[in-house]
Amino acid sequence: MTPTIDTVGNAEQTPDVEQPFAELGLKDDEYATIREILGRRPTDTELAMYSVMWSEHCSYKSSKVHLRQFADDAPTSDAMLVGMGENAGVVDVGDGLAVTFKVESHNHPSYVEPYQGAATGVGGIVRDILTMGARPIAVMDSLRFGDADAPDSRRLVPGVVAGVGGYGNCLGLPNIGGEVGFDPSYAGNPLVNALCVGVLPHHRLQLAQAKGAGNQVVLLGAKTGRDGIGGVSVLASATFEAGSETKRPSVQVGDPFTEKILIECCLELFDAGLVTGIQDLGGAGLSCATSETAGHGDGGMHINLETVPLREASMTPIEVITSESQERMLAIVEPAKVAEVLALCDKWGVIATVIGEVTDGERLVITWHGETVVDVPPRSLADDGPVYQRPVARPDDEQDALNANGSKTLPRPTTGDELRATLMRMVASPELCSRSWVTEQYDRFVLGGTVLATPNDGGLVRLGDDTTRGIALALDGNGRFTKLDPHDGAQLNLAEAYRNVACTGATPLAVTDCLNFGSPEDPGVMWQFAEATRGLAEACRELGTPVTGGNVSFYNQTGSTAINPTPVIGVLGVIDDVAKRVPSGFTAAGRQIVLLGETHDELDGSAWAWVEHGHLGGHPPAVRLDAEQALAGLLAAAARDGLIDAAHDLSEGGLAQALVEAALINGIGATVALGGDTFTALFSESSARAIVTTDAADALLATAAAQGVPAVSIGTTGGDAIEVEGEFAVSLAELRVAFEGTLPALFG
Amino acid sequence: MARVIVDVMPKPEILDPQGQAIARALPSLGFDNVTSVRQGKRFEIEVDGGDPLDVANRAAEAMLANPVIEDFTVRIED
Amino acid sequence: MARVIVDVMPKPEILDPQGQAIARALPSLGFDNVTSVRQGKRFEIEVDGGDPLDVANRAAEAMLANPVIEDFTVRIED
Amino acid sequence: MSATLTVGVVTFPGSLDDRDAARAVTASGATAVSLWHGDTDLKGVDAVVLPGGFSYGDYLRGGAIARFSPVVAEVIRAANDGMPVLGICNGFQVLCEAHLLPGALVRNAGLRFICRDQQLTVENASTRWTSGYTEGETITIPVKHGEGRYVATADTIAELEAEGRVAFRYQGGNPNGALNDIAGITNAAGNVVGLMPHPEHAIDLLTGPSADGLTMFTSVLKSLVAA
Ligand SMILES: Nc1ncnc2c1ncn2[C@@H]1O[C@H](COP(=O)(O)OP(=O)(O)O)[C@@H](O)[C@H]1O
Ligand SMILES: [Mg+2]
Repeated sequence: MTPTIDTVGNAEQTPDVEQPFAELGLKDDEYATIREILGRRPTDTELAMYSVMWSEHCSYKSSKVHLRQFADDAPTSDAMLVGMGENAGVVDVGDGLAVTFKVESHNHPSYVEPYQGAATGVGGIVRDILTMGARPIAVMDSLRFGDADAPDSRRLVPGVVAGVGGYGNCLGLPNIGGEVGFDPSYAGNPLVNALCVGVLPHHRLQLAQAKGAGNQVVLLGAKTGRDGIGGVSVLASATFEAGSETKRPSVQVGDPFTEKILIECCLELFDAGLVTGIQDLGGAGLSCATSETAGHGDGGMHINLETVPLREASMTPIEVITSESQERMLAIVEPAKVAEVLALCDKWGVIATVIGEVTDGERLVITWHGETVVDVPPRSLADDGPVYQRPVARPDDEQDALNANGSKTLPRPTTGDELRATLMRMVASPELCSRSWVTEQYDRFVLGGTVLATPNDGGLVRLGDDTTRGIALALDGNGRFTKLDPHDGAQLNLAEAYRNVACTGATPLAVTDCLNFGSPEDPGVMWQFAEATRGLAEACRELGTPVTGGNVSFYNQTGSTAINPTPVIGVLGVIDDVAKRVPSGFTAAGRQIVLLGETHDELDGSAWAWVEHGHLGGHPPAVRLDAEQALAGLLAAAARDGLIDAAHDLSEGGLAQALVEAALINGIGATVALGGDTFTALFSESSARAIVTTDAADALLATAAAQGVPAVSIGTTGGDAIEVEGEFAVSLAELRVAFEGTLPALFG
Repeated sequence: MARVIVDVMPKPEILDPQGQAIARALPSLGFDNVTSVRQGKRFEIEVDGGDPLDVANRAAEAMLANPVIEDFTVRIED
Repeated sequence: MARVIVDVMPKPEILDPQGQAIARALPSLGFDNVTSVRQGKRFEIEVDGGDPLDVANRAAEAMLANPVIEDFTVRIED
Repeated sequence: MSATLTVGVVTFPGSLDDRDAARAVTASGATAVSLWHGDTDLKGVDAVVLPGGFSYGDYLRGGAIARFSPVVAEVIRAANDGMPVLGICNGFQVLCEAHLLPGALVRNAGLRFICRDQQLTVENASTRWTSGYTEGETITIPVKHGEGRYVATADTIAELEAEGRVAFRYQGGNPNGALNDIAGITNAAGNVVGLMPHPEHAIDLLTGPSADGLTMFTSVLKSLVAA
């Protein structure tokens, strides 16, 4: 770093200075474009800003052309108040209330430092929700690691889980669900996706805009330090390589206490009508927040960068503008309201500093002790970054071989004893075992609105003390189905989350997604991505649930091997009366168990094939979106009319797993009679299915028939075992030991 | 048998929310002249056999400190 | 400006689950000759004015240590 | 008549369950009054709840900084004059740090945060906050904490046991390694009670595992009416 500051004047006078654009991740033509935009070479500070803002993570340069389908093909929905393009989508849920939710990745930081990576992942998504004017009311997390017994997992799992819990618990947000997966494809590249949901009265909606010349730009929250400088471009926009440790930016450390008071303080600012625009500081820090708010405003912006409160006085302008220090927000405030804003921040103990103002020019100008170090059109940073139509090519040989290698030839259990032994191994496998070792580390009670959380299919929270209205959420991904068929797999992931929400009694309304893939520079990976987004957009249209926002995480691979393509899908639903919610566990003995949906011999990509044979191949189960919709309609009606007292969706592990889970929750067993091939009935993973329990079987079966949902009574609840008539029985006590012992044995 | 002290502190450039929380609270108790606080960990470990300093160094690296965010020093107790 | 170190350790009669967990885990990493580990806290505080040792002593007594479960020592950094 | 009774709920920066505690107060029939950590008077309330959360981040020790706030000075004064005070989780930690209750709460034996539905035995049903229970009764209340292991000197433990000052004991598994399975204790006068479990999260079956926690809030109301 040169001690003298590279100013705009200097850049004009020294056009030929060599600049390290390639080291900063910019391509030759991207650098040329920057020179063209500016009509000169960029200053060091400008170059740093372009490099982070045009990184894959911030600019979506490889994914933009595919993500467009989510908006272009979106189903028309009256509920959508703010669609894609803002920090998070906003959905009307009635009674003057709106809900905003989004899922985001923090994969690479969590590999470097599991606790802090996961913690700051939660912190970041919570600020995105706060930015919309919403009070965050719950979080969820979707985690994937290498094999459960791999040494890497021993380091990562406890750290990541403690980090998700540590931040969310200290922030006072209930964790209402999520998922944990293990697969060797995530070894060396875990997935840590966090979701946050918030609620706001319509009138409190905030936008990330800097409007009105003369309005002041106020930085709120933590002091700026050298955290994660270049983190976005370095960590999230490149593949990990052995020995790249030295390039790693300094780790961001989360301070949930500061975030908690920042949330309370911002909500008071919003309620008092004191801000005209607000933006969180996440990836790319001030570079992103200033250029996005200015770019979406009606003028320019001037920032006096030296006024930013620093943790270390020796920081350079580049470090200040690209730092990713956590727990900061940028507010746009009318001059007459600045004093009030500062006083309110003082009450909460939040540091607040005027660092600049909105101008009537069209430039984002940043000065450092009076010297101009940045003078650029803000949209060129925020919106007009490069857009790539990356080569897309189906890797025919590999993919054909994978699809040809179905599970039909794998030996199947036939006798009752074999079926029983299979069941016992499967429920004890890391794939299917109880997640309570994880979820016990998360507070699910705080805020007092949690109606359903772990181990139910979906989370469900009441929206306030004075309403019966609630929202349900589920977060699902299945990288194996998507590996077998990215298009259908993505649809199945959506279908599963949709079905999980429906099982709570809520009606699915909208979608968020986090698309975790390998390198976009690999045409095979881009094919997976193109197929998955196409499948998702189609299915969203058919199910009438628009994508409201999300996140893309590329470069998830170790060396040249990409992870299984893993779109993680969040579905939001609404329920008018939370008292009508339907839990997953059997609630009483003597109830009829009704299986909804059709079961086919569909075991390719199943938990059975993986756990019992380490096999992945063939074609995933058929996608049945019409059936999913009919099932969801039936579940909502049955919940509303009080026809069912438990509902559990059938997915990984099939009917067998669903019965075990539903029985163990309240220790109520079941006896079932399964016609036809017992193995298929127990372990197939056909989509669009659920089990429900009822004491009004006739009414339920009639309603199902009327709505075109196949329904058959398969047995009754009760006793302290699961018995499959004519095949085997296993006590709940034995099942519980197998189901609950695995993760504690692995992780302490 | 030797007793070794391992001091583990957050790296200087890493945010130290613990220390900051204390530094903010002390003035209200009348400790105006405390200008900064950093909080770390102290381990007292007993080593029986081997080169105690070397053992402690390796243990610190492997487990007691998180080298991504912390520095440590090792010394025989005096 | 003086830098004072405050070391806070769990009282000998108080169980130290963190230290014990580390002591249990170290052998699996090959550290057989570590026979005991105790974990405490270390504070580095900067004092500007007053008698630094006295200030640190009072801060430790009032806040940094809990006398029910912890002992502390205070010293100027050497 | 109980509508005129007021129960203060203190909010420290970092308090999390303050709204929940206020909701439980309201559900019990009293009026909840919010008290701010910087308040220097208790606004005439009849009882005080110190709620759960992570006051000031609790980076040093749970409750270590909160105990020095102006409002806690007032709570100490009032408690010594006999006002009912309930400390839940972080509030229990504050009461111990403030020496209104003996002992301390340290890191869970398992070294992890733990959140689960917990069975408790009511050991003392004669305090201001437990009179609605019967001695020996089993109740189910959620726990959720990382530093909830109750410790004290052997003398203190012996004294608590001898005087019947253990208010609640963990049953069916001790979640944190607390000495003698202690989940909550009372002062000698029975007006100050602290416990790690969260009664405010067990006030109805929709959002909690039971409604057993509500009794703590109705108990204090009855005792106030009687007083
Ligand atoms: N997979 C996706 N599906 C839909 N929208 C997406 C997806 N990925 C990103 N987006 C949208 O693109 C915009 C920019 O995303 P992002 O950079 O993650 O926002 P932020 O800067 O707030 O973190 C957001 O509106 C986000 O919702
Ligand atoms: Mg954002």
